Amino acid sequence: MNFNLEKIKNFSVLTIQDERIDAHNSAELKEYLLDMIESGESHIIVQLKQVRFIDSSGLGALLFGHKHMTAKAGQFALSNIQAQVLSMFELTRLTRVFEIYSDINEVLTN
Amino acid sequence: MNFNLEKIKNFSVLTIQDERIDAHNSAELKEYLLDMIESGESHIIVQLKQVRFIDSSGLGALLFGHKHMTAKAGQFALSNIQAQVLSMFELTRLTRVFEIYSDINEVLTN
Amino acid sequence: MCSSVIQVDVIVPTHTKYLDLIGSIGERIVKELDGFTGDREALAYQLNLVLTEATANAIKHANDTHRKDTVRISIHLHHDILNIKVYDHGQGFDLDKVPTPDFDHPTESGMGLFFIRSMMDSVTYTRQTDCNVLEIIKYLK
Amino acid sequence: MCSSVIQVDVIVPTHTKYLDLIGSIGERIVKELDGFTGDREALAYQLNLVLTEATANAIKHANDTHRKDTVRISIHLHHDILNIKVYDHGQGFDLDKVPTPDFDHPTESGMGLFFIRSMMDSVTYTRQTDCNVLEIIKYLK
Ligand SMILES: Nc1ncnc2c1ncn2[C@@H]1O[C@H](COP(=O)(O)OP(=O)(O)O)[C@@H](O)[C@H]1O
Ligand SMILES: Nc1ncnc2c1ncn2[C@@H]1O[C@H](COP(=O)(O)OP(=O)(O)O)[C@@H](O)[C@H]1O
Repeated sequence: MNFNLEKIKNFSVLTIQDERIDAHNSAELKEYLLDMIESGESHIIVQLKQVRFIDSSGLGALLFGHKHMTAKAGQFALSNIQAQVLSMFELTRLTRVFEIYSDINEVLTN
Repeated sequence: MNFNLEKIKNFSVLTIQDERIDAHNSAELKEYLLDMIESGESHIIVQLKQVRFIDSSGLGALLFGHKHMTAKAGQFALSNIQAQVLSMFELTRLTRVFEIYSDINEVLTN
Repeated sequence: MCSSVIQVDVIVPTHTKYLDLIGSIGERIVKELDGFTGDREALAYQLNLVLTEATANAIKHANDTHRKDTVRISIHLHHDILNIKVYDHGQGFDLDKVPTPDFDHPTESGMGLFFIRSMMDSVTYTRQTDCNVLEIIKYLK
Repeated sequence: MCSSVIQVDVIVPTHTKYLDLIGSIGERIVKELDGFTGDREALAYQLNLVLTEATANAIKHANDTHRKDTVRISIHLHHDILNIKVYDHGQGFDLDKVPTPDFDHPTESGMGLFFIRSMMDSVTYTRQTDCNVLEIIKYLK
């Protein structure tokens, strides 16, 4: 999986650079998120602008990140989710669980 | 097949708006070219910028246009051919038969 | 050869790297649907997802060392009926006993079959003598 | 099920509208090639073209009203060998008698098999009892 990690203000912005998150690369995403959290990041934004497709294991990986982060009282947000991908969050009611922003600047300027 | 026909100077510029020319739509291209020629167009440029794929019947349709036009002492040129598509012309030595321009402005400004 | 309009059979090694290929083929078939008046993009995504989830399950949950390590997926489109079959050689499972996810306490796994069931019209899992088949049907009209 | 790495079998109606689907599936398979060091984009185009030409021939030249009007294409990738088979139910033809195009006097048709032969490593056409098979092989290394 291709990631791009940027520090903007006090946020760690993780941009997923693959079009697809599925059972083939979701374990890698999980590990990457775990590494970030364990190395002390406390404000993570996962930018999904380039992601055209996510499956249940991809949602699972993001849920894993969310749970670990909130357990440490940190912030875990998602931004720029494409319409079809967003409908996966809606179908599983995960829109109620995640902090979701339509644009990354909404988080950064708050 | 989706075409766009524009008159620029004394040229009729036919832009193919499909990514693919194959046995499914080449007959339509042939007919369209025939109609243009029979209606008196004497300087035709076929712009292939958007064409990613051409098969033998597509080359055949263009050859048909070339033959009909030259029989009437008109001009028939091709422009903006993508690399992979151009290699089809090269393999069949059709680069020696057609008047080919890498950019349409080369023809228009001559 | 029956009168199926489109029939695609794919065999790939039991490796998650091929999920993308399987899903993409499903997505590509949606382009060929004549007279489908619904949301084509949504259907393309759904078919991609359903194939991905079903194939991933055959890879993850149905490993079998005695058989060749391949998974077979068949996609039939017959008029307005889309029929998907995913074959596995594992120990099988009881589809009726798979619970709906608890949306108030979401967990990292267990959402795959929920997606398949929500998006498609019929889902069955049958154990046959030499393999198990997950059969998924979607009516396109 | 043999030890083929990837096997895709497609059956479509004998209609040129499906050429794009067949070609696209071929193109998509190229993405899955492990360790192919050549020009992947060129190979993707070539596979798309070869499948398009071979399927178009089965549709154009091998109409048969007695059989079901479908065409079957199979694509096998076994290690570094790519094997394509296109089946038809027509009267058949003699591949060895198909001439190379006369490049000094180009004609509108007759370039399909030339492309297939130029781009692939082996092309054979055999008449079997119930169908004819055009078999195309490409060695990827
Ligand atoms: N092909 C299969 N063979 C055996 N068990 C399966 C198969 N498909 C699904 N299952 C069982 O059904 C459960 C639910 O599957 P699913 O909803 O896809 O979620 P997940 O795969 O994330 O657990 C799996 O955990 C597994 O126990
Ligand atoms: N599947 C087939 N069945 C019968 N004849 C065929 C078949 N494929 C090719 N041919 C014959 O071989 C000739 C050359 O084919 P090809 O090089 O593809 O050019 P084209 O299809 O443009 O004529 C065809 O004109 C046809 O007579």
